[in-house]
Amino acid sequence: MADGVKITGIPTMEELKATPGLVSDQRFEKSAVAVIECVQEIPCNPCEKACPFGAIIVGSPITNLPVIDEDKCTGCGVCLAQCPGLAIFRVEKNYTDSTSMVEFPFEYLPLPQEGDTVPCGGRNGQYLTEGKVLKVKKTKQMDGTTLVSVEVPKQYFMDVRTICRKGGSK
Amino acid sequence: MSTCGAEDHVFVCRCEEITKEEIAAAIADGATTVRGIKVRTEAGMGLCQGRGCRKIIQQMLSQSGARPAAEVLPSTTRTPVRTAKISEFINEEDD
Amino acid sequence: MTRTADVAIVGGGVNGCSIAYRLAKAGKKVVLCEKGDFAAGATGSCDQMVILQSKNPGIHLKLALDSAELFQTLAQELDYDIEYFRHGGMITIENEMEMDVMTDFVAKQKKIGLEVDIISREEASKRQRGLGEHLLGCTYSAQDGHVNPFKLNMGFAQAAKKAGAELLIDAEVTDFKMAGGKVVGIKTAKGDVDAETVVLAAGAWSPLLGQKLGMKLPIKPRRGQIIVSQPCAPYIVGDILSAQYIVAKYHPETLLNAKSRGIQLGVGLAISQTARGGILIGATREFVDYDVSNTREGIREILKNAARLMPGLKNLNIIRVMGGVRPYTPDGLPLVGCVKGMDGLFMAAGHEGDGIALSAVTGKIVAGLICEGKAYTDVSALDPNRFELFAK
Amino acid sequence: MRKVQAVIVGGGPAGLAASIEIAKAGGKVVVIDENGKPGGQLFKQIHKFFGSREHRAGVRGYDIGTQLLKETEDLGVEVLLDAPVYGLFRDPAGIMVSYMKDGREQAIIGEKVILATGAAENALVFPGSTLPGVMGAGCAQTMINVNRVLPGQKVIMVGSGNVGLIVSYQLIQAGAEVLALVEAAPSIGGYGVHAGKIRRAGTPIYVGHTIKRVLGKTQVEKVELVALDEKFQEIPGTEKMLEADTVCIAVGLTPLTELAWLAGCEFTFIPLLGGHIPIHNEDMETTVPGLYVAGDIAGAEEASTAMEEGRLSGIAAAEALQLYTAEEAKALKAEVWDRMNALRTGPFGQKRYDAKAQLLATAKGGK
Amino acid sequence: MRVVKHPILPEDTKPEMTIFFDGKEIPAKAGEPIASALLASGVRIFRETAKKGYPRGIFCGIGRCTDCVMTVDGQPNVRTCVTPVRQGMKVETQKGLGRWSEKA
Repeated sequence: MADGVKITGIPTMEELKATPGLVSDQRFEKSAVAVIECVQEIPCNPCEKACPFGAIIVGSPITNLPVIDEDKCTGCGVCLAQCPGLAIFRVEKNYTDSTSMVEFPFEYLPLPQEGDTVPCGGRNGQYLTEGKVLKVKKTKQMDGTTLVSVEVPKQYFMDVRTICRKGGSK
Repeated sequence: MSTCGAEDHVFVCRCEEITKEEIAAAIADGATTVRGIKVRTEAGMGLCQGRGCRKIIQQMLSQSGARPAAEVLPSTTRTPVRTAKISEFINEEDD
Repeated sequence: MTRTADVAIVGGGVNGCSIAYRLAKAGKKVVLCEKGDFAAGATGSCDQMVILQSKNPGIHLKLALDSAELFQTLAQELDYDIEYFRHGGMITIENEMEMDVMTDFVAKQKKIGLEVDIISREEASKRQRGLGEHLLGCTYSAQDGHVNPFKLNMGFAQAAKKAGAELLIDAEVTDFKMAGGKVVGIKTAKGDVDAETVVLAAGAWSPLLGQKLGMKLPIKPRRGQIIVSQPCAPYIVGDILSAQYIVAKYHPETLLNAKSRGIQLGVGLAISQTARGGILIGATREFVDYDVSNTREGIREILKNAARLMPGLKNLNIIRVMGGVRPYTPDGLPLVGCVKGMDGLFMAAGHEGDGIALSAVTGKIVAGLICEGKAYTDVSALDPNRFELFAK
Repeated sequence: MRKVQAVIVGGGPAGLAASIEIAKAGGKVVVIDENGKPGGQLFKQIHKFFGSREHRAGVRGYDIGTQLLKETEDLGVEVLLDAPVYGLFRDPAGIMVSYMKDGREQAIIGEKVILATGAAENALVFPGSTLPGVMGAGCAQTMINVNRVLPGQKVIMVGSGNVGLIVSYQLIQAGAEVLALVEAAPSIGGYGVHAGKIRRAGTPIYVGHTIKRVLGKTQVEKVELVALDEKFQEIPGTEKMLEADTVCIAVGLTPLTELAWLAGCEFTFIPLLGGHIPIHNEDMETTVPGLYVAGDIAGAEEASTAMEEGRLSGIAAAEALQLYTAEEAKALKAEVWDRMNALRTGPFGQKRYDAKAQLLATAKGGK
Repeated sequence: MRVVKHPILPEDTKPEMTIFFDGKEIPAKAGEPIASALLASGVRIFRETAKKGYPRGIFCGIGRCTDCVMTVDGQPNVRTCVTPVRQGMKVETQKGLGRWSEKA
């Protein structure tokens, strides 16, 4: 079975690693950081303007893939709600010794409550693990896009990307 | 309750209920244009005036080899491109 | 590739195909060449009437009566549902002048054998809803009817094929083949056809082809714009014409002083409803060369006219306006017969608004003249040589 | 009869953008639209747009629509609503645009006329495709986002272009379940990030598949999918039956070109842009002098390019009306081209760029 | 079914009204097309075709395909996807070509 974003709609780890939107393994160890899962050259650059620290560069032409500067990125997460593709996530690998924090845009109802335990899913929506909802951010600036952060077992920091929905079976 | 039967048909012209088989038969009879299909089957003569089926018929014609796709034109476009009531035309105000 | 035939026919309209059918049935080897597809010219943009009442008493009406007789059994003969219905027809009369013309017209028609009468407005309203209150009355004939022009054309075409004729579409005739001052065939986009006789049945386009033979045919394209309504439940019972149309057609001199723009555009009411439910509302009669586009003025005048005569139509939605040219001749009669000084050429064109109604009989006449040298009836009035055909 | 400098048919993104440019230049412009609300399809686009940040990327479509409307209002653009245009006719003074309004047929002459009539969704036929519950994806999108009604609960989407992907996502947002998205081609047509959204929501995407048939007594009850080989032939034995009540079709758009045909425009055939397209030059002017096209009618793309094309046609019409000097117009047009070219780069945009270039070459070379 | 709560869109505050579908009262929202009011009440079959009597519903949603036509206040062939509701409007399943009324 062929793989890859063009076939499945899901970028493979190889595709992700080949983009300039993914920071180094070392950077993940340090602190929270943005993970830009944008693997196709589409005409789009709101992420560049969103970043208050100039850590994301698209440049010209605007079809360039966004380049993340892992030193400048503070992991603030402002870019998440600005990406029209909902393709930027915030990950803090070492949230605790055994858990990671993953934050993702979430544009569905009902919204979870802080403290809830929710089924967390991967890029294909399939159930991976239970997670604890840390924060539910919704500001006017984010224009309807809610950011949800969950605490999940550390092994899933590069896998959990959403809360499972009706369609995603446990 | 039995099925109504619609699931057994492939309707190309939804208005006049003309099937894919009937269009194919018209092509086999020599039609090479959308108009030729219309003359033989009445597809495209209904309420929507071919707006729904035109493109499918164009595709069937080009796929049959009757003409290259670029040369399969829609049938002549005529006014009104939107339906209009007769009463709307006969106001006496002459502008 | 060169084909050989007894008869080559130019034009795949309703008359060309009717002729092809009759000739093939009579045992002739026939090749018909059509520049586009069947029913592409006037046949494809006409009203659908096989109406007798509109025909001038004389040869015109006689032929229409004969044609109508043939229509009665034509579906059976062609083994094709041509949707011919004899629902009767009416001609609306709005004023005293029209009443005078129609009274005279009807009297003459009766003598030729048409069952036609003038009925009162009340009687007319019993037959048809929605008529204008101001009408003085109508003529009525039970013999009028209509037919689906597409189906009629295809019915003739399919029957001609079955009888052995070869019908070529996308085969535009580009020139004639000559030998010893005689027409011996045609050149087409799909190859040459050598033939003893070439029948020119190209309707309004015939004069363009005639030019290639140095002929100046008296046929002129005359545009008719016709409006089509949305398909609706049966409403129009038979076929309806206005006396205005008759007056315009046979007494054009009365129009010279007309102030109405509609009358200047030759608008005459012609209403009938198709088997699919669409109501056809005609039509203009305009000389604008081969321009088949629609005009805002034409549409408005047709509809104003229709709504005056039949206010019941006002609430109807229209979905299409057709435009086509019909082959006008100065005396209102087609040109059917051999051409003097142009051996091998046979004319069958110039039916103007009667192409559909006369199609059944046209095939029969042409086949008679070509196969036996004479038609079933005297058609000398249609002889093309009544006109000066060659430019001097 | 009323006569104005410019008449624009269609008040969607292209038409409104064009009207804004002409009004900015000081021209009298009338926009005619058949709908009760202007904005065209913008008001059902509730997702954030792509493109460059300076030009409203990251802003939701309906908000862009609201901004455009405000601009037209501020500039005093006259917008006639509930006014379907039924025909174009020749007139010595310009082009006569005839329409219905307030139960009366009316006409207005534009010295310049811009057609911004948009596009319509392509249909797809299969056994059962006329059963209630089978509908265009755009139709479903209007229902959920504008009318706030779910057309069904369990949906199968056909077509993986951006429309199919976005509407699937929005159906899920509105509370429907999208059971599957099927695509006949061997790969996904639209943006991966759009596909990613519905995958995360649990919707499977079947490339190399199509609908074999839809079953139902009087409306959609079951949908049978089947795999296709590389020649798009069904592979027997691969059928699977899903219980669904709705099928949405998103298999491309066809430009709404009827008025351009009526006007006598010359056409060229470019399948990538939706089929027969009125030939137009760099000013968006067709082969009929004074008649312009903009947006999907000039080749189906998306709202961002439609707005840029609208601007371009508006600037060009203003120039032709002598509201701008050639130099002023040149500078303004260059800005638009820069943005438009940017939207037409990359693996997705390049093909459209090439197709548009081919179109322009056709315009230059005659036929 | 109505989409009452939506993650992106604000609450729908269009005023309510009533229309009649085949004689039965159903709720509608001011300004919405007839088709949308019907779908909201679970009505998906809008007409029966003229030749075969097959059911049809909304298809194109932009007034183009005419598949959704119904008889509205006595007039057949009204495109319900683009015709807004009016208080008290009478909407009927159209059988075939429907019955055409001379009165507006």
